[in-house]
Amino acid sequence: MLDKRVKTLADAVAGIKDGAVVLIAGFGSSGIPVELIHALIDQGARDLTVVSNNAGSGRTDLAALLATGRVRKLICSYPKTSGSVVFEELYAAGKIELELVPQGTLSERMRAAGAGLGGFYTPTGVGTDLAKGKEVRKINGREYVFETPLKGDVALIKAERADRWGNLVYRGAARNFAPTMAMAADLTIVQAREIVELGALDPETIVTPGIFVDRVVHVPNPAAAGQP
Amino acid sequence: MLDKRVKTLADAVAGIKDGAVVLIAGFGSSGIPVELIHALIDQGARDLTVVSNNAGSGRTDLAALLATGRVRKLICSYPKTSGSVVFEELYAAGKIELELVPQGTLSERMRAAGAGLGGFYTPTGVGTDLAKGKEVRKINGREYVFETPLKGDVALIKAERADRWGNLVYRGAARNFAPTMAMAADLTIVQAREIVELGALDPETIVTPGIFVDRVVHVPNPAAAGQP
Amino acid sequence: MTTALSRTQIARRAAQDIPDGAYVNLGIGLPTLVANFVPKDREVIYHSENGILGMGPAPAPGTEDPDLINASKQYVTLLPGASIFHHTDAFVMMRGGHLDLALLGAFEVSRAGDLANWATLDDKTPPGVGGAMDLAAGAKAVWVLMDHTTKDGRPRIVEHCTYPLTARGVVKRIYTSLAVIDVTPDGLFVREMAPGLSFDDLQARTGAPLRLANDWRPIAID
Amino acid sequence: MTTALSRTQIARRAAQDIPDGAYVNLGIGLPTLVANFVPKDREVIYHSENGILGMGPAPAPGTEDPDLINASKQYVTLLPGASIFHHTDAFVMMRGGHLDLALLGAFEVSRAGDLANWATLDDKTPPGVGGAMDLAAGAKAVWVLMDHTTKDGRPRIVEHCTYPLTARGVVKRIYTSLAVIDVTPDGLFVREMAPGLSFDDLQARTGAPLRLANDWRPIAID
Repeated sequence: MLDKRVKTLADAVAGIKDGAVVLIAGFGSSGIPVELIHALIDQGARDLTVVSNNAGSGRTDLAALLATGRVRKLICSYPKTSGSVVFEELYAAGKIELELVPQGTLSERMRAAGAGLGGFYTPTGVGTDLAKGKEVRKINGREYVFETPLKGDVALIKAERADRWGNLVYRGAARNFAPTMAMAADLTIVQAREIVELGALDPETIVTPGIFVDRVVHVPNPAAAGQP
Repeated sequence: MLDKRVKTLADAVAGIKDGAVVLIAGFGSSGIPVELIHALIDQGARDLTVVSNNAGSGRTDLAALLATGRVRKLICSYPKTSGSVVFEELYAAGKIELELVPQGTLSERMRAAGAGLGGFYTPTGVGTDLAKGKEVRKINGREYVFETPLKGDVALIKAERADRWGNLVYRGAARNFAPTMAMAADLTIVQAREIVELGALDPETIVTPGIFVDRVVHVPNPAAAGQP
Repeated sequence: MTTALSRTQIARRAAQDIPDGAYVNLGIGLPTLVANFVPKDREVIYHSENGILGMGPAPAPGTEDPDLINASKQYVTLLPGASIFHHTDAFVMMRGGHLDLALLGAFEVSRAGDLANWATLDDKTPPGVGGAMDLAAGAKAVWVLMDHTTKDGRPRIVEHCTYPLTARGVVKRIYTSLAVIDVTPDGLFVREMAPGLSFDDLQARTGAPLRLANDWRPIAID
Repeated sequence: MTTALSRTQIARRAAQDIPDGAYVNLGIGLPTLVANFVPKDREVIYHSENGILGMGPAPAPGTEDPDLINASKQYVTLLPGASIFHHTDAFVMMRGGHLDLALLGAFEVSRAGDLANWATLDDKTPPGVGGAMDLAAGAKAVWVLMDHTTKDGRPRIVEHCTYPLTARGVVKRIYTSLAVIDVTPDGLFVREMAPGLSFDDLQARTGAPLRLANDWRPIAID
């Protein structure tokens, strides 16, 4: 029987290794897997590379993970959302490396990893500081920058509903990066507000098919992200 | 007011030019926009390049379009579905050009066009006859073939339900190539079995957002594809 | 005596030019004000990079949904006809030329339409690019809304940008506190000027050569 | 006296090795038979390139749905837990290494695991590749099911493929009418042989050198 449910948050994050690349879904405070991030903090893996659109705000969840000093590098499009105080302190002190990636390129690079592609050419960033050192190629008269896949060892995802096969639906725009990150990581871990019987989700409205999911843990009352 | 509905099939295909690249959705006989194809036949555009997974079967729809002699070239992954008699006759007589593309590459090339990318590297086809003459690049120790975007001037799509903004949902696996083709063409034309009020489709279960759609025509009782 | 447009007036002016049925992305800051002033008889579909098409006005107090926010992380609502999709598809729309218009703020715009709107020259704070480059590279047309000069009077319309570039040659039109200017292969054409402003005055506050359109007119301000 | 396995028996044998909970794509022809023989206590999730995960058995006559078909264009059903997605995502699964197993038919397999299963050498009929190359390049493991030799007795397991390649070095295991063979960096290891067959007999019908595994055994046929 295919059953991706695990009993506890500790089971959900078990085995994440030092040095792992961890994709963390969410945009602003929407879709952040707060409980999984805190479980990762408790789990203790260090020397992490975190891929996330923002750098956390307040003192909880992503900011709390950064504050542990266990994140070596952040790959991110916009680390300066209001309240990103923890990141700003670390950055000013030179205690964290930042790879700044245009948001669409960040998302597309993860998709390329999930899709088994070797890379792609994007018009985004041509002629800018963020394309420095990258291959530029003219295709049909337009310049494009070459970008490589960005694969995760782990993805942490927040979903609204899941079944035991790992099929997922999300809530509103909390969907954001989750479907792409789910396909881009070797180990995709999901916290779901509700776990439903197999067959309860309409096959045509499943957003993330279970094939992209490895573990599901039930978190019925998820905390809001970005708390002080 | 944004209203993409048109009254007739003739209005739906109006303006398609000679020499156009026409993306036609469907897989086997599922999801084929039969009525739009026949409207295109009546409209009369010639010297067309058609992109479709199969080459039609029987004597109707795609096979009927091919039989008019107005298709110069077919870009396709599998033109030999049982009953593809019209294509086989034309091919044997040297009356149609065939560009054979692996199915996933076909779909990904159209996606790249829709996504504004300049091309991508895929492991599919490396070392095979279908990669002959194409750039091969080793990335992280694995070989990949360079593939370019495949853009349509027109896409013909069959949907189950649509609203006046062009939002679409499909029926079962009739979805297949439609969402990708919708984003890959300059002019995306949809035949929908049902047209519903704006707001009747759940925002979270819309499969093709209306931004990818240009015209919607109501075809309440679509014919089955591949008839004799 | 010249009356420069307020930020609200710049937004109001730009709003008049958004066509009925357009797909539009509004950048952070000044551009977000535009939605308030689009004529009511036009149906404009607003896009947000986090996966929303068809955003409506801000929710009534007490009805905010933390999972319905825009790129500025402000609460939004959904209009009938709205759709939700994932981030990668949101950027397919942006990069792939599906948006009719991106209205963006800027530090500088060059004569050639180069856009600088993502990074200051301040090294102390971390840089952040978000979706600015994707939007600038991919929208069918980019319009910039900004004050005509910096607070200390230096031009923002320049021969070459001094701030880090967002994209080259993408800006089609500039709405400033003093003028409406088209960026064309033949140069910067002034279509409208603030009431009371002379062309020479405008040129003096601009870092690149301007040309006055034959059919120029004063900006109509309510 | 050697009893070669029938096509059904090849499918039956391969079915025993599909792990519980595996994501599997079954190629056209012989592999499609496999689904009938997977032990009932295993939950296997079948994928179809046209956007279905979780296919169930064929529908009862009269209940066929033209919009629920597999890659062979045969009618299928959906199991509880099934999902529908578009073609591009279906191939993300295939190319991106998300499928545990692809069971494919073949014209030839080489000693190095090269697969030839898409094109004959016949120039008269149009070629068709479908999803064969994506699947071969992308599945975590490719198993081939085929007769051990052609109808006129020529080996299908060869030193180098003579048919056009589908992908290089991808086949991990071969189930034939005569043997179960692992493709390894150290060569082709015979794990099982048809009852009554000698290793020399098997080698004589094979176009590449075989090695007999120490723990080889006769294929168990019901």
